[in-house]
Amino acid sequence: MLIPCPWCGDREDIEFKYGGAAQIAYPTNPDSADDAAWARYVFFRPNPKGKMAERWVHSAGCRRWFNLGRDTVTHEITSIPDMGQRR
Amino acid sequence: MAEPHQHPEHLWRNPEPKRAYDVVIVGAGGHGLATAYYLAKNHGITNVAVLERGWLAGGNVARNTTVIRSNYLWDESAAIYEHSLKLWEGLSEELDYDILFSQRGVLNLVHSLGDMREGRRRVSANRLNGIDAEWLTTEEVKAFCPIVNTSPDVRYPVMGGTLQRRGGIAKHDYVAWAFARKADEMGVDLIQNCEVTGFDREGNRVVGVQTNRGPIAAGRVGICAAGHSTVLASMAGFDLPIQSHPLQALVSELLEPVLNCVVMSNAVHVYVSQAHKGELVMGAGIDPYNSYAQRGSPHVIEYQLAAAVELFPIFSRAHVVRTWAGIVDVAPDASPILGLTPIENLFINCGWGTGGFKATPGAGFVYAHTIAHGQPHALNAPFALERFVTGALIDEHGAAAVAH
Amino acid sequence: MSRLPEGGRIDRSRPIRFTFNGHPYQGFAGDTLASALLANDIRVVARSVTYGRPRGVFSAGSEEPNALVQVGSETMLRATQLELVEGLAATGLNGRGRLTSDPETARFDKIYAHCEVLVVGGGPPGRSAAQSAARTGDRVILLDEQPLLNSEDSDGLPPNVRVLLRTTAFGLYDQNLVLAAERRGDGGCLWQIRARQVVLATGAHERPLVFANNDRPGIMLAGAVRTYLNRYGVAPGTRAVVFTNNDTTTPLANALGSAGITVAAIIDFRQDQAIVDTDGDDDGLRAIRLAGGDQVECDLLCVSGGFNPADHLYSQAQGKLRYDEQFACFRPHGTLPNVTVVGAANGDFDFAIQPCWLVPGTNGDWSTHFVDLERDVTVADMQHAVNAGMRSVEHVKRFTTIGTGSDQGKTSGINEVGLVGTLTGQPIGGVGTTTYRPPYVPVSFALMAGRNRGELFDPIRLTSIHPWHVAHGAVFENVGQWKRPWYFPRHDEDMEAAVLRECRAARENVAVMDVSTLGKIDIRGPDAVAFVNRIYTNAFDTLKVGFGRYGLMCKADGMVFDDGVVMHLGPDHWLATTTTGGAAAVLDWMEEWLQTEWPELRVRLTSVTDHWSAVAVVGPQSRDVVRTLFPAIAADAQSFPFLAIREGETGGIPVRLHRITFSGELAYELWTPNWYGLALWEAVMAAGQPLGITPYGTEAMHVLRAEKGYIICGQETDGTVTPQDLGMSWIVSKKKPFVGQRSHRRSDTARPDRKQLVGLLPVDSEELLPEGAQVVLEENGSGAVRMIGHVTSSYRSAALGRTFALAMLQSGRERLGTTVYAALNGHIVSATVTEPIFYDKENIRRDS
Amino acid sequence: MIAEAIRRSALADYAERFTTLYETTGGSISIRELPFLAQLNLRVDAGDAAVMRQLTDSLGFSLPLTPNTAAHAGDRRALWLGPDEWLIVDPDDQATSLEQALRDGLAGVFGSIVDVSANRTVLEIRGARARDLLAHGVPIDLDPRSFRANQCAQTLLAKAQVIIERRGDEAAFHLYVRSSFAGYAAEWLLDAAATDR
Repeated sequence: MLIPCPWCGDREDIEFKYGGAAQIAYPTNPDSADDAAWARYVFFRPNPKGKMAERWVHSAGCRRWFNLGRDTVTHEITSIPDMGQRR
Repeated sequence: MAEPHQHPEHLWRNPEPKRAYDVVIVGAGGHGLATAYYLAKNHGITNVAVLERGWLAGGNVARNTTVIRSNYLWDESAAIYEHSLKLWEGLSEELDYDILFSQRGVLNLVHSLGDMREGRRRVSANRLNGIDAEWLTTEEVKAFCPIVNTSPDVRYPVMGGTLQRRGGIAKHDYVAWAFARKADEMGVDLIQNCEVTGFDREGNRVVGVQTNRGPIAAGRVGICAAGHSTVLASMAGFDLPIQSHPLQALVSELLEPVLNCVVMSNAVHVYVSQAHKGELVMGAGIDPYNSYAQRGSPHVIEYQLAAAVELFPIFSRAHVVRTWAGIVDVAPDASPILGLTPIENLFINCGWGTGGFKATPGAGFVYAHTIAHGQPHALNAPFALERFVTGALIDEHGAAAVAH
Repeated sequence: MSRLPEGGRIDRSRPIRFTFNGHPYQGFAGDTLASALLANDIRVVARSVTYGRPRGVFSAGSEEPNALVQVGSETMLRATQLELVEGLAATGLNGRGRLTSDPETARFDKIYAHCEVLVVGGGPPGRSAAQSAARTGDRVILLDEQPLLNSEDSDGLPPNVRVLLRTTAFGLYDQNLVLAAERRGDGGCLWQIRARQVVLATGAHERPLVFANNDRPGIMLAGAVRTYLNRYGVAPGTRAVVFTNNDTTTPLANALGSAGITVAAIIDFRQDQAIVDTDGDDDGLRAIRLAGGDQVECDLLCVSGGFNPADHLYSQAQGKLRYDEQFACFRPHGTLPNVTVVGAANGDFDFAIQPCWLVPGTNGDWSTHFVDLERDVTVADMQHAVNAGMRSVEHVKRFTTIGTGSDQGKTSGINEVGLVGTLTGQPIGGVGTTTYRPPYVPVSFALMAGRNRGELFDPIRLTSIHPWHVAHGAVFENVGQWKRPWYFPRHDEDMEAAVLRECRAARENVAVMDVSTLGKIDIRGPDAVAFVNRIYTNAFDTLKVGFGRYGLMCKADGMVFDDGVVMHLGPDHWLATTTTGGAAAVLDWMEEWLQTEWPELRVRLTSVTDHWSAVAVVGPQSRDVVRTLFPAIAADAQSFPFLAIREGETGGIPVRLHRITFSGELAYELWTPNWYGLALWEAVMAAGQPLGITPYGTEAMHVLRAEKGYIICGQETDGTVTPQDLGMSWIVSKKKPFVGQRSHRRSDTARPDRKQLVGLLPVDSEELLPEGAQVVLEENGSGAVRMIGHVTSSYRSAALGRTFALAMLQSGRERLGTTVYAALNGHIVSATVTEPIFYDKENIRRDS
Repeated sequence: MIAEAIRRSALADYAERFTTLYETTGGSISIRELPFLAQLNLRVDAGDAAVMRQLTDSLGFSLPLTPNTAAHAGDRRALWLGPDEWLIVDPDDQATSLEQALRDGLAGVFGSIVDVSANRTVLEIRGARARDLLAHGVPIDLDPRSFRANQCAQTLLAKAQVIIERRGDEAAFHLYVRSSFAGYAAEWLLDAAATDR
């Protein structure tokens, strides 16, 4: 795949590491989370068939994390609201 | 010259779906078909439909590299895979179909001191679990599989290996067809081109499914859809800690016999066997990103083949004739989820990652039990969805560093 | 000889000698092996894979299902694609390849290429697409699998069109990445081409007709016969019959006639004519039989059942195909982003055809109606599948193996679809095609591997001191990509003797080790301490500038991930060391938290692993070495205490000195910029020489640290171990939050009977427990008994004068003093459970 | 002055093989190690105009703000590595004055300056076939139309992370490779140069 780094432009996927689903917030107060809520944060991630908001890091390039929309069926890069953001 | 395989004259009917069944299995892959078979055979439940959105056995069971072994590290995994291997050992006879099960041995190569420690740990655990396992020196590796490059000059020299002689391969399609045929024979309806589009619930209880061929009522529903498990679970109203990734594999042309066993290497990232007709069947890595596309990045294949010729110089002029990808469902601890769901009468079997094929009979056996009794079998009890909350994970990452 | 007196694009002035199955023959430059064989009247080239039937050249291109040959170590080559070269020695195959263990001598290359427009296929539509794309000044690549472009005016292409011949595009991947294989002599080049636009001008494949005994040598695709006549000046027979269902074969009769070949009959299915069987002998076709019973003698049968657009690449990229009733073929339907399909590949045809999927024989037998020549599959096999209940073309493919040969079903795939439709009574369009998978043509493993073989298979990472290790006979261990000295044998010492000696030197005298491979991460900024506090389980607020502290980090699931010493080097300046194997993962981990979760922290991370070389000077005499090298530094225990850091210089080498230890001895780590690493090492060796300083490797390091009960991440831990399990609750802060903290409270993670780190002392002090051995409670525990844990580390200790081990045991800390068992080479070793510290529990030596 | 005897560059052993390569390729590929360059990693908030001005003053030129470009004044160069990160390169012996210049430029504002001089060594690859050679292992487009004068990129050479810089219009590339990977990169380049036609 060709991944559009917001800084370096389109680069081959071998230059990147995948960071899974984007927009997963760290629990504001882990101590007050019960085991089930904590498990949700640690282990459960969206796995959509279709449009996905996900994170990549340009590890062999500028080392920046960024968000990207990608269709998990066509591998087409799509736009998402916080495109380029880091979480 | 090989004779063509002797297949039975009849495999299955192609029935129209009925309005209602005691049990509906979603997904006619190897696991779904095995589950239907064991529901009928072990539990006398034959009013069963297996619904398949495409053609039966067309998902991962059609796309895997057919390795069978039970040499897993943790007791829980070893128990379920060994149960499966024991079933494999009688399966051709039981199903009256030659599934080309060949116990030619699965050799895991060791390339570092860490590998060696890990290998010995596994051999020791396997033996205490009653699973055959041997430690091989480099010389013994060479003797067992002469085409492995055991020269000290390679980048990551072979320092030994572990061997499960009872491990081997079987013909993936035939396995699925054999289960399908017997299930069909006992009255199970195998319904292809029938896509589940929703789940009917009364309160927290599932009572049927919606399909592109109309609603089908069901006493119990078992999801058995590998890479699509999260899609179905969210349709039913619950979440799974599962991610779907492409797992690529490839075959060569037909070749004269050259490889007598299954060889795997975590460090050099190879697993390969030679099918009975002569193709080299080889697994590549899992692409890191989520995907339902049944295709991956070509560099994964490049690395894979570089590793193959590094370990087997004789493969240099073999040719890749086909590459493909399955969609594997991977849980955080690289172990399956098999048991109850938060919804009554709805059951889940998923998360086999790269290990699903070898578990086919075993998983079908315990899943049928779970569905029939509404309670897990002792063998799948540890693989409950709750383990992610308690932290009682069954972490097979070490064993699953390479897909197999 | 069947070489025509003139014509063809061969160079008759350049005869080429070759052998086939050991017999010498001659052809011309410009021949393929197939054309040369035909020119030499060789009809039987190979045998079929299942039935051993004789088979001859069937096509003139990459779709060839029959003429498979071996040349040297390369197997399953298509005679139709093999350029004739002097001395070529080929042998026919029986449908299976033969691998040889000849060492690889050919070169395999790889090139990344970029262009605005890539045109696949050099026929007229491709050339015209390349011409027009080139007008804009864009970079255009035009590739074709033939050694020459077919067209007359390929010289007319502008210079911004790069033409790659002998090159087959075999895969079309996401965002227009095209992989192509270029044949270069015995080797080749893998092209990875990123193209903004891809034009597929891949043409079409002619398909055969399915009738009884349709596989005999002498039966060829009609278009291929024209190719042999026109391109190679070869007459593939003397008396020909044409069997067709379309009008593309019309010019063939003339071409055959002009070549002096008798046209014995033209059998046109559109006029209710059909061939129902053929006769022949071991050398191939002799006659055909017609529906009416007539027999026509012939040695060449030209068949055409229509054309299939070669849309393999398009389909690989998820392009959709739809059945076209007019031309009886599947053609592209819909669009793919930045891909266009032109010419025959797009189904832009102009011919009349009456589809013909099956010609019945005379006796109801379907077992010689071949559908897939390479896999030897007949209509009888397909009937079996359909009768058994199969309806899907994918099932029939898998049941019969149609289309799974190395020809990828180029001549059989669409006939299979037509036959499934015919046999099941479904419309062809509804049956659909099987999915095309890369590669379009077989690609050798060697080509894909390229130069990633042997030493270049994976990077070898070396420290600046490596040349010294080599010169001094070190035995190396691979640690990740690094080469590290494992031990330094003297004379004929074995490993055990060398390691015991190296350990003794570290415990009793002074020893030295290259520790440059440790990961090193520079951490700067006003919030650096806050950052370090969140990443590590322990607190760093109280660590003064000029000191280091050991730290442990967990993943979010609470399991130990990595460890190392963290240095406080100055105001807002820290430096974390990591394990050798964990360096990249830890930096990634830190960056991920910093950038995505804590962007408010004013902290910057820089990897400095390669900047620094590091030398560990270890042992009770190590202070003397430091004093010799750095007379200006007060090195006494009070002035330079444990965990303190000093800056120094010796002989012009700038050095940062750290009093840290991984052996439990008095020890120093000396860091210097990489350039000085070797000089520093040599300076240390020189300074220690009067004391008998001893270099040591990773094995002795492991023994020394285990004697002290220091863990190694990845050895004592395996991703399922918490700090508490390791008996390291002391390093887990209760006062501040850190990554993974919450997970330690989960019910299973907080269980008291988890596996815990303990020591094991074999009752027989000579017996060495195997690392990895599982531990049980029963002495006769060889059958299926409960395991309570496993040995993580096990060594012979010079200092203890015995063997010892570390283990992770369930409820281990409650078992201190008890006896447990483990199997060793078929017998049982008993061992006493102890605290996991065996040496200098009070840290007197460390702090001395 | 630093005594050369105590310094040793990562590719000290390769000089002869590089010379041979130059000869066997008829000068179409020239590889030369440029050892011991002063290299500093600079991290600073590019949005702080005041600091950027100060840095311009003390460096003698403005830090490049366009991704994947380099700026220079004389022999002192700055390569864009990230939106707040640059690699500042100076000739041998200049590390101290360079570091001082940067510290002056930062003037107490949050930023980081890390000496990474020995972290990477630099290979100069020039000649008619320089670009073709790199194309064997570098996935990015090095055509002068896309990779123009004074551009730089962090990317891969086979399996090694590298920085590639194109100085001016000359057909030369500067390849920055981490010290421990330098031998791998050199072996790889030599092998590729031998295969290339």
